[in-house]
Amino acid sequence: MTDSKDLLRAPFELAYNYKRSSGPVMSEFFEALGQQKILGTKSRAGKVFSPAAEFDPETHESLKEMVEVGPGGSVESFSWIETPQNHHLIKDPFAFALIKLDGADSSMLHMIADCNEADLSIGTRVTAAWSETSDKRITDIKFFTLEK
Amino acid sequence: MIQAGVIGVGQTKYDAKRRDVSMAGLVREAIDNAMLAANLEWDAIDAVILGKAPDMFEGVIMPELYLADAIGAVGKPVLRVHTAGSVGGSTAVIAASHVCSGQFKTVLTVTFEKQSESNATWALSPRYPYSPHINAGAGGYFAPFIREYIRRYEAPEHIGWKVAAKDRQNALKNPLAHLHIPGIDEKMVSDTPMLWEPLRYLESCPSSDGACAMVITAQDQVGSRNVAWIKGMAVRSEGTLSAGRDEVNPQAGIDCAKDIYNQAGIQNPFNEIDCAEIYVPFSWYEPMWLENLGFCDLGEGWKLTDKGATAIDGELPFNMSGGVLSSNPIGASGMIRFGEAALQVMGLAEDHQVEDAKVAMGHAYGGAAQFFAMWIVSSSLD
Amino acid sequence: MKRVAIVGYAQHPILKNAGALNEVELIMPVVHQLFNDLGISQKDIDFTCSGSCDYLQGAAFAFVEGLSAIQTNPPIKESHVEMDAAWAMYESMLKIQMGDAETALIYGFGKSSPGDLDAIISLQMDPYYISPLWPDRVSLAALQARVLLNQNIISQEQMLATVMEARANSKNNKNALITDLIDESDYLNNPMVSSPLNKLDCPPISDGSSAMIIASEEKAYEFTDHPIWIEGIDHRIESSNLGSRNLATSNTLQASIKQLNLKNIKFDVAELHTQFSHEVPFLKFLLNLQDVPTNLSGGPLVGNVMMCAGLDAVGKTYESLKENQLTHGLAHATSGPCLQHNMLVHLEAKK
Amino acid sequence: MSAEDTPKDYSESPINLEYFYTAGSATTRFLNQVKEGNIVGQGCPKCKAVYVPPRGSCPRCGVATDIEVPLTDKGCIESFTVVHIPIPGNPIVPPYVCAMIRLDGANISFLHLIQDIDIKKIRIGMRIQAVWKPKEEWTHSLENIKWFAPIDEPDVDVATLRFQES
Repeated sequence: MTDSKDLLRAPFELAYNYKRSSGPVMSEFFEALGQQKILGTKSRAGKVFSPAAEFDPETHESLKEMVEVGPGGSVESFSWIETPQNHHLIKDPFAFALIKLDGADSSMLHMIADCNEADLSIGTRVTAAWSETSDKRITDIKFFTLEK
Repeated sequence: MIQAGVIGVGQTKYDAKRRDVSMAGLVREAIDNAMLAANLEWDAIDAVILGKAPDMFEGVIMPELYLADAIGAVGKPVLRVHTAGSVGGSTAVIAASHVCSGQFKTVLTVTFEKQSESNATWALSPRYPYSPHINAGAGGYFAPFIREYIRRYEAPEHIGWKVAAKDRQNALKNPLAHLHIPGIDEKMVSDTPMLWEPLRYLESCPSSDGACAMVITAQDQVGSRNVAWIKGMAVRSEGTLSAGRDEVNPQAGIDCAKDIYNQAGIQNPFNEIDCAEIYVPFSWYEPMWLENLGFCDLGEGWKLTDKGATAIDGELPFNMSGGVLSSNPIGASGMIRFGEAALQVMGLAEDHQVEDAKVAMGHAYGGAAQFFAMWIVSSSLD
Repeated sequence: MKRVAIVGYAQHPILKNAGALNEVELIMPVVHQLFNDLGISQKDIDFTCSGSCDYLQGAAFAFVEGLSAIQTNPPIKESHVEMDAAWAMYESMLKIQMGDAETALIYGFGKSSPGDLDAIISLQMDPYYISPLWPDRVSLAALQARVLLNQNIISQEQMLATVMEARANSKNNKNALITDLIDESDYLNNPMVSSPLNKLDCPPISDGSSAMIIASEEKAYEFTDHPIWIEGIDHRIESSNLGSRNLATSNTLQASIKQLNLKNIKFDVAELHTQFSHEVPFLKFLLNLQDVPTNLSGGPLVGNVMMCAGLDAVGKTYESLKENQLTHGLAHATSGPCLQHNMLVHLEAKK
Repeated sequence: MSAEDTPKDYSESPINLEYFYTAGSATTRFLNQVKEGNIVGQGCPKCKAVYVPPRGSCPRCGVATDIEVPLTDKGCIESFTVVHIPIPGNPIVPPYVCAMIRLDGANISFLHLIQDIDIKKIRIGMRIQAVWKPKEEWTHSLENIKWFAPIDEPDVDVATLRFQES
């Protein structure tokens, strides 16, 4: 085995600005984010998935009926990051969390910030904090914060 | 071995950009069409087999994880196949293997590529440091093999134009095809700019978004349904940079064809196969594959093309659907070949149906013309 | 159903960085070791199937490069899954059961050192709703750990015991990457990566490869008088949406347990594809393995080669049964975040 | 509506992954030689085929190619294509010739450029030799060879290039 000094080692990048088309259901969800509204889709059995899912995991049916949910909700689970890594969107301590929005049966994976780890537990009430600009992407919700 | 058959083929409209759907929506469009054709409900599906080419195309890694809900797989087995360009075909073989193994009654298989999410040339060209960047695109890689075929058998220049015109004329009979070019003929092809000699612009395949799905079931489940029986199926691979390899007439293609003819009891493929959907992404590969697949002797392939044998009303119609030259979502292209062959023997090919086609062949190749997947389907069991 | 047996398994030493080895140099040693162990060559192999993920190394077609390690003259029946090599084993088993092959060579390889594994795992998620938030692999796993701790399905003591046991068991696996023991204070003073998971709860970034040979019933007896049979095998996937899954259980594992009627089998040993410490007590609870020796190889916590760790779980179970004349072994392979896609393999050494 | 006003039917999702590539030992040995202006292939101990550039194995035999085989920078064109479209990130101006180069003593070909020739005169079997960049620009890459240029020697019958196991 050649020892490490002989090794040829060089960095390279795999980068592309992908062009995502969302389709009818998700386009409606992202449009609503533009008006600071969060939508879910409702199955024939009345189950509501938010963010708006295109398909029901159990019945496999495609979901079309839209309902508004949130903006508040309760924490189903969370993981607290004291020192965020370079590709994390938030640079101060924050949490990834599963948040069940009011009116939804499934929970949304997003982030919680502007709080301390001790403030969070399963069941804590949080609400959406909107980013200043809206480019109709999931990041239009900047993160969730503790409900006052 | 348990006999398996195709009871449903579903496709999407192929296009440069399917911006009307998400990735899940594109895949589901083909699946819904296949389930409708098979007249089945979701609980009849025992497993789902997904196939696609490099994940760099869409920037979604191991997409069976994200697509589990869309492909109706939650709670069921899922396998994701990737064998480069032949993946559409090899996925069909692996899906059928699920049934032939006796472990599954009915399986759903789907392949796709949504190439408009990025750019085909970018996604296919490696960016390793230290290696020279002389990658002039897929056409630039295969053009030297085509040049050698032309030299070897003194094939006239117009053969490539003839194949490109013929496949695009067939595409006008297939509403799902990506390229519909009214008035396409050899002159229009030869007038387009040269890309990689001898290949001109209209002699090379487009970059497409699209998906293709099939429902494959065991003999005892078919009932009274219209079915394409799988009489022979096989895959073969040979090394990329292997000394002694003939890229013009790869041994893996020869062996794979012999294997499926043997399984299907075919002695003379030219006479016993009614029509074929063959993976021709660059025009000249039609004559080259005619020889590689044993439809004729070496050096005779271009003559068969020249005398119109592979036209839709010829002795051995090739690519009645318009072929890869008319639609090429790389991950799905192989399965489109396999599915279109099934539609022919099920009599469901509508405007591009070959009259009373009984035995048809699907074929796919990938990598540096080194990965092959093929099958023979028939309208009858015996 | 045609029975299929495992007749050979080989693992490359798990490396922190396999820099000096390209795909060919990583795969060839384990394949040749198997051929030498069994006295055969590629000509005796009817079907070859590999598992790998190009994105790990950042190169489209890294698996095509890897194929150069295999003799493909004359051309071979070969395929590839962009998944853990445990699913390449599954595909190969189907080929044998349908009569298209009597023997199959399976191999997997993975290098996590070249890239940023956390970013790569983010890209396995829903590209519209989740990947743009760049959740790292530890945070995703931690979401499940917290649910399990909160519902007292597992405890922090069990997580500590799992890490200590894994380090102790690493001595059983000459290929393990991490072998140093840890004690309670090391664990409790270790900084959180994403609570409730600290660095010791997580697997090391690893490079490596593994290979396995399986054979039909008749063929197996040509290699050994004591084949280890794949007595039962079942795999299923859950929803991609973590928010619509019940993270306190595993619907797929429950379904597989029923399908393989594992309830009334007394397992002698188990190897689980558990990348994080909380997953061991969780799966031992679900699979009723309370007093069954588990992860004697140390498991992924002492060496976690992506795209191989699932095949390794099967391989290590096979080795345990063979070397200690045991009868029933349970292997588990997984794929995706929070154990989204699970495979259970019941291995049996019939007398 | 100008192009910008049309509502975009997609949203941008930038993905940027950084990697470290490490050349394997076979590749490193080859590139260390290329850095010094030498081309050294690697031979298969079983069938004696010589691979350049080497990947460390002979796919014919499934064994490591561990025999160093120094080669000249002369050879012939096994086949070629005249390319009329640019290479992304490469300054070369179309049309240019991209050829399968078969070095004397090697048993596989590799793609490289042909220049210093009237494109109409290019043909299969032509004898060619490497044109190197100035020594001080040499790095660990076959790009040290700018291109291959024709040399005045009789053409080769490429049918004779097909490797036969002796």
